[in-house]
Amino acid sequence: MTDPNTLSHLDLETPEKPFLDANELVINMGPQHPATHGVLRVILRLDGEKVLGLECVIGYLHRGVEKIGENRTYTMFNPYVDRMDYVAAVSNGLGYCETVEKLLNVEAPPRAQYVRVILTELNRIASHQLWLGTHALDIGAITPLFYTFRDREEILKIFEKYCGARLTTHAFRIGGLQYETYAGFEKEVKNFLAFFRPKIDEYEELLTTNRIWLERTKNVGRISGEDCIALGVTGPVLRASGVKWDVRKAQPYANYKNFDFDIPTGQKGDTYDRYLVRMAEMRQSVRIVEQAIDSIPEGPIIAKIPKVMKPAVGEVYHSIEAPKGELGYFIVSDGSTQPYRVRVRPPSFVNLQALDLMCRGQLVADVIAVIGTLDIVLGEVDR
Amino acid sequence: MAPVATPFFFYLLSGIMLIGGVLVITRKNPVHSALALIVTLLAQASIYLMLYAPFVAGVQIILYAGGIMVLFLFVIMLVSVDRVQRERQFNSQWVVGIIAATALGGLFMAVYTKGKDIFPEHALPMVESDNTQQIAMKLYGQYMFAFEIASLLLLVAIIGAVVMAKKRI
Amino acid sequence: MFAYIKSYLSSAQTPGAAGNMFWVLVYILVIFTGLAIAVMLMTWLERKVLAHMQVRLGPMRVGPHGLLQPIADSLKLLLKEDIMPAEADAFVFWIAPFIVVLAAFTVFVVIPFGPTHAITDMNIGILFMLGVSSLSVLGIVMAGWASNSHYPLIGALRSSAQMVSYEVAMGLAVVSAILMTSLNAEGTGTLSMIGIVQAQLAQHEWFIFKFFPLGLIAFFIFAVAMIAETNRAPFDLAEAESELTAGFHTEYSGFRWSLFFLSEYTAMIAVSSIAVTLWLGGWLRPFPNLLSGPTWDRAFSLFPGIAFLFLAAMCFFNATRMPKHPLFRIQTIGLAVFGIVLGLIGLILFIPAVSMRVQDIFWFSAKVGGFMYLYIWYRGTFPRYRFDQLMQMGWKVLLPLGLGVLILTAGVALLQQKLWHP
Amino acid sequence: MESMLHITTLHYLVLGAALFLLGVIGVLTRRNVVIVLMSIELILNAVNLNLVAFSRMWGGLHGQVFAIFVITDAAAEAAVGLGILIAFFRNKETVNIDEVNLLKW
Repeated sequence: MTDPNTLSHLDLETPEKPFLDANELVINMGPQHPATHGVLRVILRLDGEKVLGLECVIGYLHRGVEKIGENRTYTMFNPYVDRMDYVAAVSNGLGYCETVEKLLNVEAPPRAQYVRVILTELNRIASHQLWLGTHALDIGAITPLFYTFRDREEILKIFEKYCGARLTTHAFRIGGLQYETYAGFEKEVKNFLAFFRPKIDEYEELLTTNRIWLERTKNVGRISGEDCIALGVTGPVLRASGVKWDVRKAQPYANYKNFDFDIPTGQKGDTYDRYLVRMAEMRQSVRIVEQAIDSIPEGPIIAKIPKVMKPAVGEVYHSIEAPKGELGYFIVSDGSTQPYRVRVRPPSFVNLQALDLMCRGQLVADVIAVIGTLDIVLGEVDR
Repeated sequence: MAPVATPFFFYLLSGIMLIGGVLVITRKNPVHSALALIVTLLAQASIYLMLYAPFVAGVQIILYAGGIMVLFLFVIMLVSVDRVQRERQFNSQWVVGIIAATALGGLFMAVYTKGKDIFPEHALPMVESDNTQQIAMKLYGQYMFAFEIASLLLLVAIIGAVVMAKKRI
Repeated sequence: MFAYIKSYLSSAQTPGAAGNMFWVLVYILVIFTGLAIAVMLMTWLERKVLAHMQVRLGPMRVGPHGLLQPIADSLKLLLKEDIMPAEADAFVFWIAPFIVVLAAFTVFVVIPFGPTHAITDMNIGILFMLGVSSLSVLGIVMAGWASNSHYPLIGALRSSAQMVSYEVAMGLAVVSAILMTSLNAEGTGTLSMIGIVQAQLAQHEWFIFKFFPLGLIAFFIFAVAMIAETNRAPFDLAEAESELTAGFHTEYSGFRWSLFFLSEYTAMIAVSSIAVTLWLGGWLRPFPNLLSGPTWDRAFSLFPGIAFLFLAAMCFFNATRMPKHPLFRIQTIGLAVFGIVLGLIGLILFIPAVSMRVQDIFWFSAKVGGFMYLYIWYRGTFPRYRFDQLMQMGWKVLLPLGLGVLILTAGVALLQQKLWHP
Repeated sequence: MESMLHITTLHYLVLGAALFLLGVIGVLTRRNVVIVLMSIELILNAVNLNLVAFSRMWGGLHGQVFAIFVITDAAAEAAVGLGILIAFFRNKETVNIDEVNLLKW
């Protein structure tokens, strides 16, 4: 039998002699399982309760988003990207719009940039709230879920007032914004910030020093910074392993360089560190929104772009920091109204690769914790 | 309170015990055997109660039914039973075994028919209420040494079981 | 016949000990009906309390404030199709829930709700309780195995290992409490449940405060072990829904599932009753020795009536707060009627003859109710332990602690007998 | 008929003997180690029954104390026996006792 401890850090092949050992138990977790956050199917090979290895089977939510992109005009494809990471639809839209703007060589006007940053950061908070609630629920703390959903509701209300949708917002347009902010937008966002800041402490009170929470998350699903980089893992998972990489700082997009914020990092790369990093990120997001909301400039909200978009032949890759990691779009234009190829680099999909490495040698209960801490959204994994 | 309807309960319980015993040694599926054994053990605990041995009855339920049988079931689940069930259930010397057992039974019959006069007709009176205290006194007084040996035996058994069952120590 | 029935009423014994079979049957009927009602009430309470802890309302539709929800639930469960997996071992699958229910209910034979309010008094009462409640693990193991499915199997393995391990710590804690019963002139302890409470009365002290903090630690060990024994959060690994979907009863549905449900709650009440009997003075009212005398007896016997009147007042208050919409008229009236019923019960309880006889039951139920609330509270606040951590806690923390408490208790008891009362 | 209705020690002894025989038959004829171990439990229980019956007969408690020792012994036996069984199963992937013949000469 392969000793999980002796595996080199990137030996992700399924060990030989797969199902012969009589002490091995093969368990099919999902696609219908309460803790796989959608339709993820994980085939676990267990020795008693210890995980010897696992394999993710994905594709149950495949809708061919990339292929659809080849058959739609640039504008028509915009709403589709919201359906990938439906928890952070605004981020998806921002990434797509900025990529096409890069292809078209236009830039959104400053007012649009500010509103974009505010909405994206609010969406980051909403996404982390949903993560926190479901992650805690998986580990057995059923109460935080209701607290986070109560507070997430306030963000969704702002979205709804702004663009009429709560989940798949389609908030941005190529070149800027479709809608001017509604009257009282600034006030409501400020109210939300004042309301939300003590709530983060409330979540932390429930969990951060809870003995059982500490025991369940510390040293669970550890992954080193090198392994993260080798696997292409990004986002809070990477930062919790001690790598200070954030696309907002490393390759500033929108107007993030105007804002002052920190990149929270962890040291050990375990589930607890990832929890702390995400909690700190919520505070940083609040900080960014605070700076942005006070300085929204006046002006147009959309740049001058042609009615029929026909970008020059060429290709472009642009990535943003989505709540779950680096979300990249690679678009090839053949000069027509429709992209020749759209390729999405979804953070969940890439992060999910690390699941096997993080779970080996741990227990079944830890697999649940690790799936939760990776913060995957199956819509984005399968696209 | 004196036991009521002793013969009825005796025959009922011994019937349950014997049927249970037969099921234990004839079932193909070990889980069914274990279930039958549990029934036998519980019936036996009731017979202990009829014999004014409540403490032993309690120990029988806790240790046998609640402890040892759980261990049995645990192990039955760990070792897969599907294949074994389809195989031959009795070993090749079962004829010899039955003959030996019958001979033993004949011996018992002989002994009991010959020597049944030595048993007194009426049992001596026993006080029910302080059974536990008296057993404790015996256990920690007269049988102290045996008690210590028994605890040592259990310790050895624990270590032995761990050594046997663990893959890598 | 009538004389036979009447002859028991003035006796100071439990019907089982007095050998009066009619009253034994009556007691069995009353206790088991009461348990069924208590379990229903508990499901309602759990959903409501948990909901209020989680900023939501809980059941509100069936009856005023969802009071009739348990009835609707049980009706639904009884009408559901009873599914048995194709590859399941039919007989074992069929019998497993009954074993669990039997184990959970049989325990109540010896639980004393008052000095005479128990079905019977056994001289091995506590041993019997521990033994019978340990039988429920057999049912759980069989349910998991018979389902012939991976999740139930893992759930069954987990829960059997868990229950067997925590029984050890539990037993040690119980033994240290039983040791305390022997601190009388004759030096003879007792295993009888009624005897244990009477020892606490005789020693003028609940065992939780005895040899402070030894009694408290033993109680704490028991309180942790009993949650593990009943497979409740944070030790609900056997039915951890996020890991094993539902553990050993994943494949069960309808009536059989409801038997597991019933037995889980009954077992919770049973172990809480053990804890109350051993450490919290069972049916004794607070301060039976400090505030003794007929005046205090009278004063404390008012409590059951006051409690019911308080509940009635709550009902009336909530009835006035009901929405004034005509749709809610029936609910409002229902709540008010419920309040009137509670109030009438409260008024009956003010009759001295009645209150003197039932106040034992009231105090016992109140203490058990406190434990039930704790169960809900734990579920609302704690994440779930992992299996190895659970085992570690059982064997490496609770077991040594229990052994230490046992030895210290024995030592202190000896010292007390030798030095202070030679 | 009179002797049937008056339960004496002999009745318990006969019951014990019958249980013992069942256990012996199980040990001698079955292949499955688990069931063999259970048959041994049957034998031990038969002995216990005799001990307790004798204790009742003589009015002493020595028999009951011995019964407790036998139960202790049964626990130890079951633990070690099942441990061996697991080790055996791990090596040979069977629980049939007549396949344990490596030491047979």
